[in-house]
Amino acid sequence: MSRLDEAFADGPAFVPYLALGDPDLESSLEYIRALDRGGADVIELGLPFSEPIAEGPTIQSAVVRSLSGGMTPTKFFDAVETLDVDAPLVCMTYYNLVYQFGDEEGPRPFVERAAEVGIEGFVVPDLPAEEAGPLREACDEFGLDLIFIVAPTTRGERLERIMERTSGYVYVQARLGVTGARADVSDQTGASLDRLSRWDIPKAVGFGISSGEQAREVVSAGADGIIVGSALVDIVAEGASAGSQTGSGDVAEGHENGDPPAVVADRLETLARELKEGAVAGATRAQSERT
Amino acid sequence: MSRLDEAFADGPAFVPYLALGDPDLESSLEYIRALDRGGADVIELGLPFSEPIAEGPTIQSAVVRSLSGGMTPTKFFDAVETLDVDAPLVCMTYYNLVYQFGDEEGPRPFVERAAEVGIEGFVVPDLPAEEAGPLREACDEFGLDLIFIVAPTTRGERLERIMERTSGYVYVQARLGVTGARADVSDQTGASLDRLSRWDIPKAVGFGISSGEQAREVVSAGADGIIVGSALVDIVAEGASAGSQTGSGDVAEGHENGDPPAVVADRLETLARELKEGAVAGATRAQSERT
Amino acid sequence: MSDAPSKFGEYGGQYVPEALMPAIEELDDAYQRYVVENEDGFVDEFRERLRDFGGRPTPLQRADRLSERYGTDVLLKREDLLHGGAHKLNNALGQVLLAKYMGKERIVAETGAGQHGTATAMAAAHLDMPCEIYMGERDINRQRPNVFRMRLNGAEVNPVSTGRGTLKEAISETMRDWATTVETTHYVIGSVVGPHPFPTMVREFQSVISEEARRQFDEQVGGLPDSVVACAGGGSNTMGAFAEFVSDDSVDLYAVEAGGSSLGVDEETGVAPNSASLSTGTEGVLHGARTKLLQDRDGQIVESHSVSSGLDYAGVGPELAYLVDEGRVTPVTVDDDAALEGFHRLSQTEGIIPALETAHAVAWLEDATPEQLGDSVVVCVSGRGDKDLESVVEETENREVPNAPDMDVFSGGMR
Amino acid sequence: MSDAPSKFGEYGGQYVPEALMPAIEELDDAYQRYVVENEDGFVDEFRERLRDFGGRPTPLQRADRLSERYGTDVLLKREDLLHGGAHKLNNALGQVLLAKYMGKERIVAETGAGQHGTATAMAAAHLDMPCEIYMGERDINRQRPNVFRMRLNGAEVNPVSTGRGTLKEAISETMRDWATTVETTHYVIGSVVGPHPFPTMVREFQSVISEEARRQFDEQVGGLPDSVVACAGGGSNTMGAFAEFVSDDSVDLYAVEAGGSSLGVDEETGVAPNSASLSTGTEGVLHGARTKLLQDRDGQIVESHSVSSGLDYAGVGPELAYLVDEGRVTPVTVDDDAALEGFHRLSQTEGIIPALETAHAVAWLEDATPEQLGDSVVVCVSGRGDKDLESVVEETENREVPNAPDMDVFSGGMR
Ligand SMILES: Cc1ncc(COP(=O)(O)O)c(C=O)c1O
Ligand SMILES: Cc1ncc(COP(=O)(O)O)c(C=O)c1O
Repeated sequence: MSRLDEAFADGPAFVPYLALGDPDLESSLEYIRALDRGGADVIELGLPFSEPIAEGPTIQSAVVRSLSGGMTPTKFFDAVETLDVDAPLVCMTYYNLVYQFGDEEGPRPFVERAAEVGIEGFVVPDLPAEEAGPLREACDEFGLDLIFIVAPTTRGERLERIMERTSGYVYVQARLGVTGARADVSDQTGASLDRLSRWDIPKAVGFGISSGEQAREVVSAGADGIIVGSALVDIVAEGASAGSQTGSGDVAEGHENGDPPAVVADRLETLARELKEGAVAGATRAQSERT
Repeated sequence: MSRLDEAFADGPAFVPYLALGDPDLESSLEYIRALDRGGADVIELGLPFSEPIAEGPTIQSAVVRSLSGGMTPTKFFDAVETLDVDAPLVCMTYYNLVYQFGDEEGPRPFVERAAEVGIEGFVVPDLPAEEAGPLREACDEFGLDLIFIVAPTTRGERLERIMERTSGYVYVQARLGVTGARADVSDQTGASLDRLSRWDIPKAVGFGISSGEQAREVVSAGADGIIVGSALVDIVAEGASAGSQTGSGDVAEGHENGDPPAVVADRLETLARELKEGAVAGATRAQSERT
Repeated sequence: MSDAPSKFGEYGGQYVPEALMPAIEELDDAYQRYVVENEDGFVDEFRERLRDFGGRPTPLQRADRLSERYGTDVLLKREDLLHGGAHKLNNALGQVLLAKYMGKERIVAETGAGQHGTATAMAAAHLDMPCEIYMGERDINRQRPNVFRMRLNGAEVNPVSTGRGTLKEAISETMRDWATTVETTHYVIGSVVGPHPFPTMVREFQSVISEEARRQFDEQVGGLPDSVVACAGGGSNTMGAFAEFVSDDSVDLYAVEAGGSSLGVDEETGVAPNSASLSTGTEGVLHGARTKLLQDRDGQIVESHSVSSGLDYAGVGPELAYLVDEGRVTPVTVDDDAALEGFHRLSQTEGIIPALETAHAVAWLEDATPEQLGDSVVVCVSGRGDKDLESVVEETENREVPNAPDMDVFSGGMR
Repeated sequence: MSDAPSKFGEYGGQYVPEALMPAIEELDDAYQRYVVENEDGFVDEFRERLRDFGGRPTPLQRADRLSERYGTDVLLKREDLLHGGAHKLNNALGQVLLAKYMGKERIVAETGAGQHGTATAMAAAHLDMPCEIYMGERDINRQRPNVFRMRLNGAEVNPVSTGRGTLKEAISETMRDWATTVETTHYVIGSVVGPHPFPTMVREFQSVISEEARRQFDEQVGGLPDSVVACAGGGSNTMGAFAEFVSDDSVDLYAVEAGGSSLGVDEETGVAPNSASLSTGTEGVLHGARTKLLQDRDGQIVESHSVSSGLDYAGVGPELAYLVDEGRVTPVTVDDDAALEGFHRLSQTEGIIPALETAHAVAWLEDATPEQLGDSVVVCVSGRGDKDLESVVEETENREVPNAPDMDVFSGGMR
C-alpha cells in the first residue's frame, strides 16, 4: 500500500489542487501549508505547462501566472524539496514536461527527481493509458503512483485498461469538459461511481466541486475522496488581483499588489476545512444509508 | 459656296474655338466678340457634352465649367441667336446632344434650330462618316455644312469616304491624341496635307497650335487655315481662376472671383491677332516658295 | 466563334473620334482572323490559358437550400471561382492575348470598382505586357485593395481627377490615351460596351460561361434550364451567361439591374439613383455605341447610383439593349436593400459570399414568380464578395437588413 | 483511401484528455467506415461537392516566366483557385461532411489567420451545420476581414483572450469546448496535426491535391515531376501535395518552412523568431500528438514567428516529421524577407498574387540548386494573397524589398 492509498484509508479524502508558483513561489508554498492545515489528505501540485489543454479558464490563468513568474520543472522540484507538509504530494502536469526533463530520453529522469524530492505520484491528463508504458515503468522503478483519469464517457475495454494501470487512486471526472468550479454536481457522478464499483482502488471525484455541501453530496454518492482545484485557485486569483482593482489597473504580479498572502492563506484554510467536513459528513450519511 | 468655304477664300483662315458658357455665359459671349475683333474667320463654338471623349484636359475643364454654369442646348441656341459677330459660326458638339434635341427622333430638330439662330455648320467628333447619314441629310436640307475630321492615321478608303462627305472645310488633325496646346508642331502635318492635296476643299489644321510662329509653320506647310482651341481656353481658364488663387482657395465660379472679363477678352484678342498674323505670314512664305 | 455585324438592330456602331477608327478597324480585322477563324491557333491558346491560368471550367453547382426555398432547381454558375474572383478575366485574358497576337506592346484599360482593372493587370502580368489602368480618384480611394492588387501585378494605376473621378471619367480618359497611342497600344474595354467590335468580342470571350453551363446542365440535370438569371451593369456576365441560350426559345433570360434607392432620374440634379438603363433608360450614344442609357432630356449623361460599384454605370451593352427590345431578354430590377439581403442570404445558406453585383441576381429569385423561374434556373454568380466586405459592413450598419448577422464582434468597424 | 495506423514511427498517437478519447475513437471508426470504405457513398458525395462547391479539379499551370528564370519546367498547382482561396476547404468540407454522416449537430474549429475558420464556416453554411470558431483576440484584431467572412457565413466567432490570444490558445480552447460537448459536436482541426486520426484523415482529404497533380502532370508533360515543393505550417497542403508522390522514389519532396527573422530559439524569452519545427525543432508532445516542435529545454512550447500567420505554429504534422526523419522529405527554410520577394515575384511575373504562406514555397526556387529541382518541379500554390494585402503593404514598407512595386499611389496606407 502506497502513501496515497493510505490517505484514503481513514474515511473520505480531501484532495486539493494548486498550481505551484501561483501567483509567486513564496505565496504558493504558504497556501499549500494552509491546505495541509485545513485537512488535506493528498495535495495535487500543478507544474505549469504552456499548453494546458485540459484546463478551464481558472486553472489556465493560474498556469499563466506561475509561468510568467518564472516557474520551471527544476524550480518546481527544488521548491517541493523544501516543502514540509503532512499530506502526500502528487505532481499534476503535461506529458511534454515529463518527457523532456533531464539529459536521458524518456520520463525516467523526471520520475527519479520527483521521487528524490518526495513526490508520491503523478496525474498527467494528456497521457492516455495506451502511451503510458514508459512512465508507468519509471514509476514502478521508483515506487511512485500513476493516477489515471476516468471520464463519464469511458466505458468497456478502455475502462478496463485504465483501471488496470491506475495506482494510488483513480481520478473520476465528474462531468464532461474541463476543470472549473460549478454550482451543481453532476448526475453523471453516481453513474460513473457505479461503473467503477467492482474495482477496489480509491475513487476520487473531481471537476466542479466548490462547497462543503457539494463535497457531502459527492461522497454520499459513493466517492472515496474529492478533488478540488478551481474553487481554491479562485481564492488565489482574487487575492492576487485584489490590489490591482483599486490600484493602477495593471494585473497584479505577486503579492505586493494583492491581499497579503497570510490573509489569502486563511481563506484557503477555511474553505479546505469546509470541504473536508462536507466530505466527512457525506461519508457518515453514506455509511448510514448503507446500513 | 457656303459662308464657310468663303471664309477661306481670302488667304489663310484663323478658326478659334471656345466653349460657350465658359466660365459663364455673359463672359464667354464677350470673349467670342473679342476673337471676332482679333481676326477670326470662322468661330467654333463648343456646346458642352457630359462625356467629351475626344477632348484633352484643357477643353474638358472648360466643358465642366460651362456645364456647372447650367449650359444646355436650348440656352446655347438662345445665346447664339443674340450674338452679333462677323465670323460665321460652327457648332462643335457630340452626337448624343444632336440626336436627343427636340421632340422628333433624329438630328433634324437640332439642325433646324441651329439654322434658325444663324449657325453655319457642325463638327461632331464622335460621329464617324459611316453614321453621319441622317445628320448630313438634315444639314443639306437646311443648307448647313458638316465638317469632318481627318486624323494622321486616316488613309485609303476611309479617307475617300470622309472627303466625299465633308463640306465647308476639312478639319485636319495635326497629331494623334486629343486636343491640347503643345510647344511643337507635328511633322505629321505636312504628310497629312500632302495626302489631302488632291481635294480642293479648304484644309484647316488643328490640335496643338498655340503661337503665331506655329500658325506660320502650319500654313507654310500648306494649310488653308488654322484651328486653335486649347491655347485660347487656357486664357479663359487662367482668367477664371486668377481670383481664387489669392482668394478663398475655391475654384472660381464666374468672373466675380477672376480677372475682369474685359481684361481676359483683351488677352484673347491679342493672341487672336498674333495667330492670324502668323497664319498670314505663313501664307506669304508658302506663296513665295511655290513661285 | 461567330462573325461580327457591327450593329444589333439600331444599337451598336462605332461612334468614336476619327483618330480611333483605324484602330478599331484593325481590331475588327484581328478579331475576325484570330478569334473567329482561329488563325495561328489563337482560340486554342486562349482556351488552354483560360483552363490553366483561369481555372475553367467553373462548376455549375446545385444550391440545395435555395432550391428548397424557391421550389425549383437553383443552379449556380460559379464564376466567383475564376482567377481574380470574377468573370472579368475571361474577357481580359482574351483581349490581352489578342493584343499580343496583334503585335501590340502595351495595354491600357479603365476600371471602376477595380475588378476589370485587376483582371487586366493579372492577364497582362501573365502574358508579360506592360499595362496602365485608368481609375477615377474617388474610386481609387474607395477601392484601395484592388488598386494595390493592380500595382502588385506590375500595372501602373493612373488616377483620373476630372469630373466626379469615377468610371465614366476613367473610360473617357482611357479613350484619350488610346487616341494618342493607338499604333502600339490596345485598349482592353471591360464590358460588352464601346464601339464595335468590342461588344461582340467581349461577348464572345464571355460566352464560355453559357457554353459550359449549357453542357453542364445537360450532363447534371438533363436538357435545358427553364430560365437564366444574371446581373447587368455593362452586361458582360449577362451576355456571357445568355449567349448560348439565346436561340433556345424555351429558356427565359432575365437581366437584373441595380434599382438603387429608387427608379427614375432627377432631371434637376442630373442624377439617377439607380443604374437601370435597360429598364428605364432611353436610346442614345455613349462611349462609342448607340444603346439604352440614363440621360436627361437634353442628352447629357446622368450620374448613376448603386450600392454595387460594378453595376454603377449609365449605359449598357448594345446587344443587350437589342435583345430587350426584341423581347428575348426581360429586364428586372433589384434595389439596394434587397441586394444586401440577397448578399447575406447566399452567404448564410450556401457558404458563398457573392459580389454585391451578383447579389442582385440572387436577390431577384425572391421576387420572381414560379412561372418566371420554371422548374430550373441557372444563376450566374459573376464574382465573389471579398472586395465588398468593407462596403457591406458600412451599408448593413446604415440600414435595416433583416437577415444580416449581428456585427458586434466588430467594435470598431472593419479595422 | 487508405487504412490508418495511429503512428508514424514514434510520431503521432493520441495524447489527449481521457474525456476526448471516446470521441476520437468514434471518429477513427467513422473515418474507417465512411472515408476508407465509402460507406453510404460518403466519398462519392465528398468528391462531388469538392467539384461543384469547391471548384475541383484545380489547374496545374505551367509558369512560363518562372520556368525560364530557373531553367526548369515550373508547374503551379493552383489551390488558390479553390473556393475560399486556399487548400483549406478540401479538409474542412471533408470533415464537416463526415460530421454530418456521423450525426453530429454542431461544428467547432480553431483558427489562426482565419483561413481554416473561413473554410470551415463556408463548409458548415453549405451543409447547414451550426458552427463556432475559436480565434485569439489578437488574431481577431489582425484579421478582421476573415472574421467578417465567418460571421457572414453564419458562424459564431468566439474570441479567446487567454495567453497571447493567438492560434495556440485557440486550439487549446477548442479542445476544451470539444471536451465538454463531445457527444454532439465535431472538432474540425485545420491541419495534419492533433491526435490520431486527425493527421491521417486531414492528409487523406488533402491528398486530392497530389492525386490531381500527378495525373495532370502525366497528361500535360508526361511521366512524373522531378520534385514537388510546398510550404509547411502544420503541413496540410504539404502532405496533400506530397501524398501521392511519397512512394515514387524519383520525386524529391521539399517542405519549405518559415525561417522568420532568424533560425534558433531564444531560451531566455521563450521565443523562436521562426516557425521551422521540421528544420530546427525537437521531438515532443503538443496538441495531442508526438511530433517535432519548437520548445525550450524544459519542454515549454515557445512562441513561433513568421511574417505569414498561417505558418506561425510551433508544431508540425507527425507524418511529416516522420518523413523528414526517414529522409523522404527535405525540410528547407525561407526567411521573411525572401518570402516577401517571392510574393512580389509571382505577382509580377505570373499575375498570381499568392498567400504569404505560398510565397515561401515560391521563394525557395530562388535558393534551390538545379539538381534539387531537376527538370520539372511542381509547386503547390496553397492559397491566394487577398487576405495578406494589408500585411504586405506594411511589411514591404518596413524593409528593403528589392522587387516591390513603388507604393506611392497609397499616400495614406491602404485606406
Ligand atoms: C462580380 C461582377 N459582376 C458583375 C459586374 C458587372 O459587369 P457586367 O455587367 O459587365 O458583367 C461586375 C463589374 O465590375 C463585377 O465585378
Ligand atoms: C494559404 C495557406 N497555405 C498554407 C498554410 C499552412 O497550413 P498547412 O501547412 O497546414 O498547409 C495556410 C494556413 O493557414 C494557408 O492559409
